[in-house]
Parts: sequence; C-alpha cells; structure tokens
Amino acid sequence: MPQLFDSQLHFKLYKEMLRIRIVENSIAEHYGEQEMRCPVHLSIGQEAAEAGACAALERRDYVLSGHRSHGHYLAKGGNLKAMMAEIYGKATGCAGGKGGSMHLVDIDAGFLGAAPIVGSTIPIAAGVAFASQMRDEDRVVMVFLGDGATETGVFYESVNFAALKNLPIVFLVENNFYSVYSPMDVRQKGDHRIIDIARAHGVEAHQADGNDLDLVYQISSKAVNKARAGGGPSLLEFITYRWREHCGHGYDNDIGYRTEAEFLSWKERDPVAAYERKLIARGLATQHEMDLMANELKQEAEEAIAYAKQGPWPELDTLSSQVYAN
Amino acid sequence: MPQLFDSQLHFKLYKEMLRIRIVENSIAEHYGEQEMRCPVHLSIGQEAAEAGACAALERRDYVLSGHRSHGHYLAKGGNLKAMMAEIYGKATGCAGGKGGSMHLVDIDAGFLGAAPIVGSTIPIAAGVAFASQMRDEDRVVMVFLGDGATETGVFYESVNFAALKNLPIVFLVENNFYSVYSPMDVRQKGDHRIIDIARAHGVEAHQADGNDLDLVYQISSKAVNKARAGGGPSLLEFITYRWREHCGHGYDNDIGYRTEAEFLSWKERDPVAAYERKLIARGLATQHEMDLMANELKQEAEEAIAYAKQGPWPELDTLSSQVYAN
Amino acid sequence: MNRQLKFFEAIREATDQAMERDPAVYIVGLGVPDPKGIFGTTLGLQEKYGTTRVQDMPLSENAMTGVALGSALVGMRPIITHQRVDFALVAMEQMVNQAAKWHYMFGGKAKVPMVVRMIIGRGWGQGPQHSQSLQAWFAHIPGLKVVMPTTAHDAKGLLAAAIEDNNPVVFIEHRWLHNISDEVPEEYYTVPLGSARVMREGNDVTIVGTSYMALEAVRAAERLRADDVSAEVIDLRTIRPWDVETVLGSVRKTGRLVVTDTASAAFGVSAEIVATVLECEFASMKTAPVRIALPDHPCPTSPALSNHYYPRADHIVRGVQRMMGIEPTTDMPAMTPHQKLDVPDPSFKGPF
Amino acid sequence: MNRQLKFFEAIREATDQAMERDPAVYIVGLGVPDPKGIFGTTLGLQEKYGTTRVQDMPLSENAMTGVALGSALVGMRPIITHQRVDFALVAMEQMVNQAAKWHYMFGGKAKVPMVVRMIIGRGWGQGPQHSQSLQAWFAHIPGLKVVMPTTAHDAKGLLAAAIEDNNPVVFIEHRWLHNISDEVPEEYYTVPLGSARVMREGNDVTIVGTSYMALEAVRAAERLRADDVSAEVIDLRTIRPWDVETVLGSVRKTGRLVVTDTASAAFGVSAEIVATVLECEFASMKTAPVRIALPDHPCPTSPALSNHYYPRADHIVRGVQRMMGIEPTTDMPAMTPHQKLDVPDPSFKGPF
Ligand SMILES: Cc1ncc(C[n+]2csc(CCOP(=O)(O)OP(=O)(O)O)c2C)c(N)n1
Ligand SMILES: Cc1ncc(C[n+]2csc(CCOP(=O)(O)OP(=O)(O)O)c2C)c(N)n1
Ligand SMILES: [Mg+2]
Ligand SMILES: [Mg+2]
Repeated sequence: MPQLFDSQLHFKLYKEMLRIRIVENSIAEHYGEQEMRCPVHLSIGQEAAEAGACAALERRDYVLSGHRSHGHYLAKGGNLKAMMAEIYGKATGCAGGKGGSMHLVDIDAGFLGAAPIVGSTIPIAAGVAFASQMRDEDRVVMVFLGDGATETGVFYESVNFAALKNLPIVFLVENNFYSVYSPMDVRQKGDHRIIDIARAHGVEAHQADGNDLDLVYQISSKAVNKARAGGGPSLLEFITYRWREHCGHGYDNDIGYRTEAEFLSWKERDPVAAYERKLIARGLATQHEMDLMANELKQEAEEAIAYAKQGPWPELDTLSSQVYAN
Repeated sequence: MPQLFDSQLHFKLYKEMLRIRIVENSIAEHYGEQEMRCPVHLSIGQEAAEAGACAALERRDYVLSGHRSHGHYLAKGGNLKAMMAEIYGKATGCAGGKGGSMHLVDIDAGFLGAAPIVGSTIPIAAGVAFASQMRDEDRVVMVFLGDGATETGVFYESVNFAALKNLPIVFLVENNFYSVYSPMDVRQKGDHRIIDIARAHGVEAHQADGNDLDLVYQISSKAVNKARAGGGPSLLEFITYRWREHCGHGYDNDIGYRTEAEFLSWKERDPVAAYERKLIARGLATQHEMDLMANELKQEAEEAIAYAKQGPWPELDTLSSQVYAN
Repeated sequence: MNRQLKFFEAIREATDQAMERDPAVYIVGLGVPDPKGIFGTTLGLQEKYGTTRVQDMPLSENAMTGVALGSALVGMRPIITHQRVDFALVAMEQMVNQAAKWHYMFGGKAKVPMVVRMIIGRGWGQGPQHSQSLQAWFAHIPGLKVVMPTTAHDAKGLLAAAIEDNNPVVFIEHRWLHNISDEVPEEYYTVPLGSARVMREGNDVTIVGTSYMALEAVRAAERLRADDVSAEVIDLRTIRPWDVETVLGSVRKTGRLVVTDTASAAFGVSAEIVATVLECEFASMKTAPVRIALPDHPCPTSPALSNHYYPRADHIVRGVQRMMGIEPTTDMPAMTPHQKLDVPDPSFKGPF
Repeated sequence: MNRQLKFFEAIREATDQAMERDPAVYIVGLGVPDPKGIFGTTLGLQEKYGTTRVQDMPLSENAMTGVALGSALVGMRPIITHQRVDFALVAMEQMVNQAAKWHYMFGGKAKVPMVVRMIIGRGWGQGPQHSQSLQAWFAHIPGLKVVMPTTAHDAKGLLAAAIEDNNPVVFIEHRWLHNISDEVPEEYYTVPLGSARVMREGNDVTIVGTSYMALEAVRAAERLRADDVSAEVIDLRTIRPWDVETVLGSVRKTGRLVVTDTASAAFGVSAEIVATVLECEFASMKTAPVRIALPDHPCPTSPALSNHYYPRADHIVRGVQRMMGIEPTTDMPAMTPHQKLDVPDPSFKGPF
C-alpha cells in the first residue's frame, strides 16, 4: 500500500474517481441515442467509495460486483474500451457482446465478473477467497454490494462462512439508501445497522462517509491489509448516494420516491468537487492540472465510445457457441 | 399466563415434559419392530425446552416446527393418537398417512404444521404472525428451530422481516450443538452467538439453560406476553442436548462424532430427573404422585400405539386425491 | 361496451376488483407501491387500499414467499410479485417443497391460496439473467398451477380466477404483452383455469402457443393463408392443468401439430404437449410434430445476437411449410441489428 | 479382474482417484466427513486428504454452491454434495442463474468446472420432501450437464468424467442403487458424458430408462420374453446432453418406444425423449409412444400409499403388452403394505 500523504497517491485516487464520473457521464450523454441497448445502472455520486476501495487492492487481487458495476470495473483497472464495446453489444466487448452492462468481466485486471441478481456474487466472491486461502495465495477478494443486497439470505450465509473460515475477503457495502425506489423503512427496521450484524458474526465492520475519498481509502486499506495478513474478513459500509435514476441515464427525483431537496443536499456533498477543493487547499493540485486531467479523461471516454460504436457486431455463429467450456 | 409459583402449574409443566419423554421412549421401543416406516427424529433430552416454551402459549396461538417436532406437537396440545397413527402411516393419522413423522399437523390445537427442510417453516411462521397482525388478532406464533437452522439464509431474512414489521412471533432455538453429526466448529465461528445476531436485527434475544423447565417457561412467557402486547418478536436460544441418534431410535455415541463422556455429562443434566428432584425438594409433588403420572402417561402412549397399529391403511383412492384444494 | 384496455391495466383492474371483493386479498412484492408500480400493474392500489394490503418488502424473495404461504394458511389470499422470473429462483424451495405440497402432505388439512406473479423479460439487452422463461419447471410440480395469459381479456379473467383459486398459482406475464390492448369488460369476471382459447379456427394444422408466442402463431396463421393453409391456433392460457381435450380435438381434425413456446424447446412445455398428443392421437397424426421455441443456450445481451435468438412468426410459417411440403413463398427476412427487433413496438423504450 | 464393487464404493473410488490425480479437486457438503460419509461414498477421504480438501459446511446450501462456483472460477474443481435433491432447491439461483451461465455470458472468459452430487431419496417414508426427482429441471437449463448413472461401473466412470469436465455437472444418484454391485475396474477410467448404454439388445420395442428405472426396464425386458417380445433396453446415463443418436437408431429398428423415468411423467425427461423421437422418427414409428413414470402428485409417506406410487417392471411390461396388443400373460401382483415395497432389498434398513 502506497503512503497516504503522498501527493502522487492523492492525485492517483482523484484520477480514478474522476475517471468513473467522466465515463459515467459520457454513457449518460450517449444513452439517449438508443445505441447502448441494454439496461445501465450508473454510479454517479458514489465514485469515492468505488475508487477509494479499489485503490487499496493490488492488481493480483480480485473484485466481483453486481448490477451497478461500471465504477468497480474501472477502478480495478478493467479495460475501458472493452467495457464500452460490451455496453454497445459489440464483438470487441469484454464479454463478446453476450453480457452487456450488467455482466462486465476483465480477468487480467482481476475483475472476475459482475451479475445483476442481487446478492448472488457475494458467495461467489467468498468462494474465490476460499480458493485463495486453500492454495495459500497472497490475494484478497473484494465484493461490492448495495444496502438492498444485505437483505438477501445468501449475504448472511456468506458472512457466516467467511467468518468461519477467516477468509481474505472484504464485503464492501455502498449504502445509498434505496433499493430501486424502495427506501430503507420498508425494508429494514429503523435501528438496524448492517455493521452490527457483521460484528455479531465476528466480522470486523466499519461504517463511514462514502463520499470522503481519503477516508474510504484508509479504511479499505486497513481491511485489505488485514485480510492479506491472514486476519480474516471485514465488512465496510460506506454511506453515499446515487444521483441518477436506478436504471437508465436520466434523473428521477420528480417521480415521487425521493425529494429533489434530498438529492440536492447530496449533490452538495459531491465527492468529486469536495476532493478537488481539498487538493487545491492542500496545494496538491492546481485547477489547471485538474482541468487538464478532466479533458484527458473525457477524451479517453469519447474515444472508447467511438471505438465501441465502430466495432463489429458479434458473428452470428457465436450465438450458440460458448455454452459449454471444452 | 398462570402464576408461576402455583403448584398446579408446576405439575402441569412437569406432566407436559414427562409426556414427551414417555411418548418418545415408547416410539423408541417400538421403532425396531419396523412398523413405523418413516424417519423419526426423537427429542429425548430436549423436553424441558419444548414443554416449557409451549406452556407459555394459549391454545389459540400457533406453533410451527421442523423435522424434530413430536415434542412441539404434543406440548401444543396435538392429538397423540393421531400423531402415532401418522407415524404408522395410517388413515387415522393426523395427515391421513401422507405426512409421517416429519409432517405432523393439528390445526385445532394450533399446531399448524411441521416440515423437515431445515429453515423452511421459519418464514411460514412469520407469515402466520403477519396475518395475525394484519387482522389485528390476539395470537402469537412460536416457531421451533435448531442451531443448524440458524445457518440458513431464510432464517435471517425472516428475522429481518419480523423485526421490520414488529411481528408477534417467538423464534425458539433449541441449540443441541449438532446438525446431524456436524459439530458447531465446522459450521459457525467460535464466538458466534445467535442471540447477538438477533439483537443486531433489533430483535430481543435471550440465551438460557434449556434443561431448566421453570426458566424456559419464565423466559418464554415474557417473550409471548411481549409479542401479544404488540411488543414484537423475540429470539430465545435454549441450550440442550439430544440423547438419541439424529434420526432413528438408537444411540450413536459410538460412531465417533461425539463422545460417550459428553453424552453422559448431559444425561446427568436430565431435565426430567432434575425437575422431579425439584418438585420433591419443594414439596410440590411426591414420588408416588409422579410414579402414578408416569404410569398413566405410559399407558396413554401404549394405547396410542395400539390405536395406531390397529388403524386402517389409507384407502388407495387417497393416493391421488388432495393434490389440489377445491 | 367495447372498452379497450391494455394488458397491464387489465392486471391492475383484476387486482383492484379482487381486493374490493375480498378483504383477505393483499399484494406484496419489491416495488409494488413504487412510482413505476410493477410496469403499471399496481399503480394506485396503495392509495386505495392502504399500506397494509399493498406492500413493498425487503429484498428477501425466499422468506417473503414463505410469509405469503404462512398468511395463506390462516386465511389470507396473498399475491406476491417478482419483476422477473429469474429473481424468483431464490424462492424455489418455498414454492416447490412447501407451497405446492402443504395441501397434499397434510392430508388436505392445509390449503395455500396464493398467487405468485412473475414477469418474463425480453429485449433491450435483458440478457441471460433477466429473460428466462421457466414455466416448464412449475408445470412439472404437482400442487402448483401455472397460468400464462396472452390477451388483456384473459389476463384480467385468469388473474381473478387465480386469486379465487385455493391453491398456489404461478401467474406468468410476458413483458411484451403488457402494452397490448383488447376488449376487456369492466365488470368482474373469471376465465376458468385449465381452459385453452381457440384464437383462430382451421383445418390443416394445429398450432398451440403459449403467452407471447400465441400472438406470433396468429401472425403465422395469417401468413399461411397465402399458402392456402388453414391453421388452427390454440392459446394454451393455462399450462398446468392444460386443456388436453381442446388440443387433442383440434389435432384429430388437422392431423398436424406445431407447438410454440416462449422457453427452450429442450425439456420444455412444448415437449409435454407433443408427447401427450403423440401418445393419445398417434393414429390421427399425418406428419411429425414440430416445436418452435427457444434454442438450447442462454439469451445473449447484444441485439445483434438476441434478435436471432427469439423465434417469430416466420419460424412458425417455415415449420408448417416444411411439414406440409410447401416451397417457402416468402423469404425469411434477413435480420440486422438495425431492425430493432429487441423492442416490441415504438411505444416501448429502454432500458426496462 | 472381475472385481465386484458396490455403487457407493464406486463413487468413493472415483472421488479418491480424482483427488489423487488432481490437487484442485476438493469435496464439500453437509456431513461429507461425518461417520456415515454420505451413504458411505466419502468415508475415509478426510483421513486421506485432510480437512481442507474434504470439508463439512454450514447449513447454507445456496451460499455454498456459490462458494464452490467461485473457487471453480479460479481453478479449483469442487464437488458439492446434497443428501437429497430436495435440499438443493435452496440453491437453484446459484445453479441456474450463475453456474450454468458464467461461461456463456462472459463470452467464454469464465469457466465453472464443478460437480453437484444430489441423491434421490426413496422408500421408508421419505415422503413428499425427501424423494423428489428433478432431473428435468436441470436438463432444461443450457449450461448444465446432467448425469444419472445406473450401474456401479458407470457411477465410477461418469463421476470421473464429470470431475474432469469443465462445466457444472449435476450428478444424480438414486438411493436404491447405492448398494447394487457390479464389475468395476480398479484403475481410473472415464465414461464419456452424453453416451447411453445399451443394456440389452432387442428388435421389437425400445425401452429407454433413467437411473433406477433402467434396472426395472431390464427386469421388464426379461419378463417380456415370455410374450416373445424382444426388447432393447437403453440406459440413458446422461440426461443432458443425451444420446439422441443411440435412441433414434434403436427406434428405427424397433418402431416402438417406451420411456421410463424416476420422475413425474408430466413435463419430465420422458416427455423430451418422446417428443424428440417423434419429431425425428415419426415415419419409423409403428405405435404410439408410452411413458412409464411417476404419477402427477407428490409422494405420500405411508407405505400403503407409496408402494402404489412407484411404477415397477410390471408397469413397463403392461405398457409394452398394450402397445403390441398382447393379452397380459401375468397378473399385476396385487400389492399390500406387507410386501415391504418401501425398501430395495433385505440389506436396507430404515430410517435412511
Ligand atoms: C434477487 C433479485 N431481486 C430483485 C432484483 C431487482 N433489482 C435489481 S437492482 C435492485 C436494487 C438493489 O439495491 P441495492 O443492493 O441497494 O443496490 P443499488 O441499486 O442501490 O446500487 C433490485 C431490487 C434483482 N436483480 N435480483
Ligand atoms: C435444507 C436442508 N439441508 C439439509 C437437510 C438435512 N438435515 C436434516 S436435519 C439436519 C440438521 C438440523 O440441525 P438442527 O437445526 O440443529 O436441528 P437438530 O437436528 O439438531 O434438532 C439436516 C442437515 C435438510 N433437511 N434440509
Ligand atoms: Mg442501494
Ligand atoms: Mg442441532
């Protein structure tokens, strides 16, 4: 783990976070063209939790995720062009067009896969950690999940198993208060805290502001290092907020499940803007440097979209191939 | 709830507990005849938890259970003859022979059903409590489960739902340390306590000696009264021990998953003998009274077995009937 | 009266009327009271019936299926919804070991009147985990009933019948039917479970279809007129118990059978229909039966692939032509992703 | 060498040899290392391979299926066991949405070499929740393979092949086969998945059987000799992919088809076999096909009922006689509970 108060590290963290923001914004801009013909779940607003957590990992570590996985894929080092092409359904996509936005994968980068059945990748991640442990490898697994996913039976079963086996895994919960349009109070008792449940299983757990990039990075690093050192699993709950609609590219504060005021209060806590202020205040970056980076990243995103658009469609013979592995 | 230090109550509790012991012993004695042709899971050793918990309920309350349900059925007031006939596969059985030992039911007594898929009746019980709440009825639901069942995802989902809705339900865990032949340490982390997990969900929880009949009754009564008064769910964990083999009528301390010494130490903590000593010490019953009762109960059990044996087999036309309700 | 209603509105109306008639009916499911209201099918119900009878729930489909079951045991009549069949896979234990068996295994002492609504996703990149069609699974389980309405009229009447039924009924809605309209009476009515609908009479071939594929079958029957083929189209409507008599009667007349289903052919509903017909009416058959259903692999996400995954009227036409030795009159239209075959009609926009 | 081995011993030997050959193979399941060792099939393995490669587990079948899957993604080759098919119902989501689809949905980037052993209970009051036979469910899911060995020889060779396979394989063992012996070579060998076994050659009728019903089919074929009927018996061995060519070849010769399966006929494996054969070989067929499988209701517990629930060789004989217009030579033995038809042979004692 690189030193935290190293200005390069700050800049790297910032870049990872900003990259997610910019890529997601590009997707949002182009989605209305109706060429990305699959559901997308954008994580704009939640980038600090995603970038900060993944920055704590080594390349050889593994990440798994659910339906809202673009940020995790990118932060773990997944190939951007292959992701865009996948969302566009192209042969050049990371899953050859078979998966789409909800099924990203980049084995080389250690992004083992995402799947949108809520809760399902949690035990799969535990299994990856189990294998790592059985083979005495030096790898940590991080699995991303939402507050909704903590209501699935398989989540608890996985936490119990991870505790039992002392697995090298970090359960990373992005708590954005909603499961689709369902608020907490129709799903969990008022004083319910997921960290208490993890602790009751003997799993170390922390809750923190998910929009504070440095804090996320610090806490995640501790958990990852602990897991790598054989100290077992942790559950980290980062409080954050999804800006856009659950699925799709628009805003949906008008449809009635949450208020515009709530959204605006969270927008004020924009993790990207906050970190930019911090970098400037601490003299770690200038506005000019940040603008340059934003431009670069925007260009990279648009290039990826162009790459995706011009890529070939999958050959028809792939339709019925790859059903079974040889 | 009747007064606890009422000698009639003590005697009633004792009788319920002894009845389970004697009925289960009778089943064990006759099982070798190979006329009860279905798996049986005896609860000898665990009777205090079963009798004490059910004594806290009113007749209009509901009980559901799993594979090891004879004691719960009896303690809730289920018809003994119908149970025996069911185990013998007769038309006179409580499920017309279709269910056997693992599927007891006595609607009139409020024993809504037992099913041996571990964990499965837990949410069903929550649903019964939910209906009771929706209709503003004055009923409490108690669901019996084992330590193994607390590892199923559906258990946690049910606890979360019960907490969310403040359901009138008592989750009654008989912790006998084993799931079939699997000890705790291959299933749960060392310091794992199911009551901590319930509490983390905001469910009141207590752990206590399940072989102490009065204590079980007291704790259960509090939980039942609380639920009836709209105070919501509780989880009670009673520590106890199964004497006989997991499934069947014999002993299996020799096969290697537990020691004879462990078994003997628990036999010394026999809940029936302990309570007999207590009744005598407090002058609440004489040995003679207790012997009389045991004889009566033994006779009742043997009569039930005779009734079951001589009962008719189910008619062949019931084989394919009752698949759908009209 | 000739009132036209969309399928999703018909579902809502049936639910509304059932709730009005019987206070034991309630509905629970992820998002039931949310602003989208399960594709519009539950909109307005919470306002009308309150937060107890119209409920959201935790993301715990298995337990909540058990909860519905438990409440049904003591007299409630729950409807539980799943926005995709695929999500219900976590609830199979409660559905199959429990709900399907409590009546039988307790010798008739228990009954489980509950409806489990499930939606089959299709198009706009629903992909491998949001588009499965598992009616064959449920149909294989004695104790369950399985309904798949095709028209708005039947959606209303079959849902009402399912709610009235004293058994667990799996009610499967195809996403591409939700916006299809037809004439739907305003008053409460039921369509009996277990009866098929003859959508079009004919003499040369019997085409049995389920759900959305019954519509494709009607289209195929129209196209086949160009070949002078008179096709009888039967919409199965209920998969379990299915209307064996109507199908056998038709085959006795036509001597030819095509079965088209929204799921994989292999080990699917179409296999059961074919097997039963051949067992019972072998002597009436003039040709080998044909199944037109999904190929034997998962659904890909890219429209370039998924457009070729789903069979359409053309495939049914081809099947009949082959069966009858007719040279294809029409070329199967070449398909490109630009045809946007991943949406049912222009009113349907992604992502959902 | 003529070494006789019981089916359960053959399973153990295959596991043992696979573990010896490949350090990536491990086995996990409720009770795997316990004194009963999954009906003897895992006895001694923990002593030999240690507590990491031979593991018990929490009572969490769904998560543990995911755990097996996850470990397979990164190179392990897990075997997960369930003592009853019924218990695996909690794990359907991981099996069907995940294990079956990861290879396809990631465009071939992932692979999931895992074996899921499941046991079909029967007899001694196993009843409605301990005796289901759900091979049709798994066979309906592209991405899974499904194996059902009948003989000890095939149990060993098919399990070895399943472990070597790079896909999720559902391996279904019928409880009444565990104690059946036959000749099993000592050395490691595989029986290829997807190939049927012709157990008996014949010319008049093809009887296709699965698992335990293949043995009943052999018995039926023997009895049919009294009627001068020469029956060909095919043990399917693999349900998905099944050996279409061997079955079609046989039917081309005999012109008659009986399919017998351990599950419900309705929407079951037997329907698919019948449907495929009739689609492909309609012209070769002399008579209507017949299915001999379970009736369309749950399994009752009382022996007085369950003895009449399960079809046996007699039913197959009757089916063939009817099909061939032969007057029954033998009366179907009247059955009473005193016949103890709920146990396979005297060596089998309850309760398990
Ligand atoms: C088992 C299952 N049930 C329902 C759904 C539909 N669904 C998709 S995303 C989602 C909400 C998940 O909420 P959360 O875990 O908090 O993640 P977030 O969307 O907030 O990132 C739901 C209910 C699903 N995909 N899988
Ligand atoms: C889902 C499921 N998995 C496995 C089994 C097999 N099984 C029957 S009883 C049992 C042990 C249950 O242990 P516990 O809950 O502690 O109850 P106890 O037997 O100790 O009373 C198991 C694993 C089952 N019936 N259901
Ligand atoms: Mg959320
Ligand atoms: Mg136990």
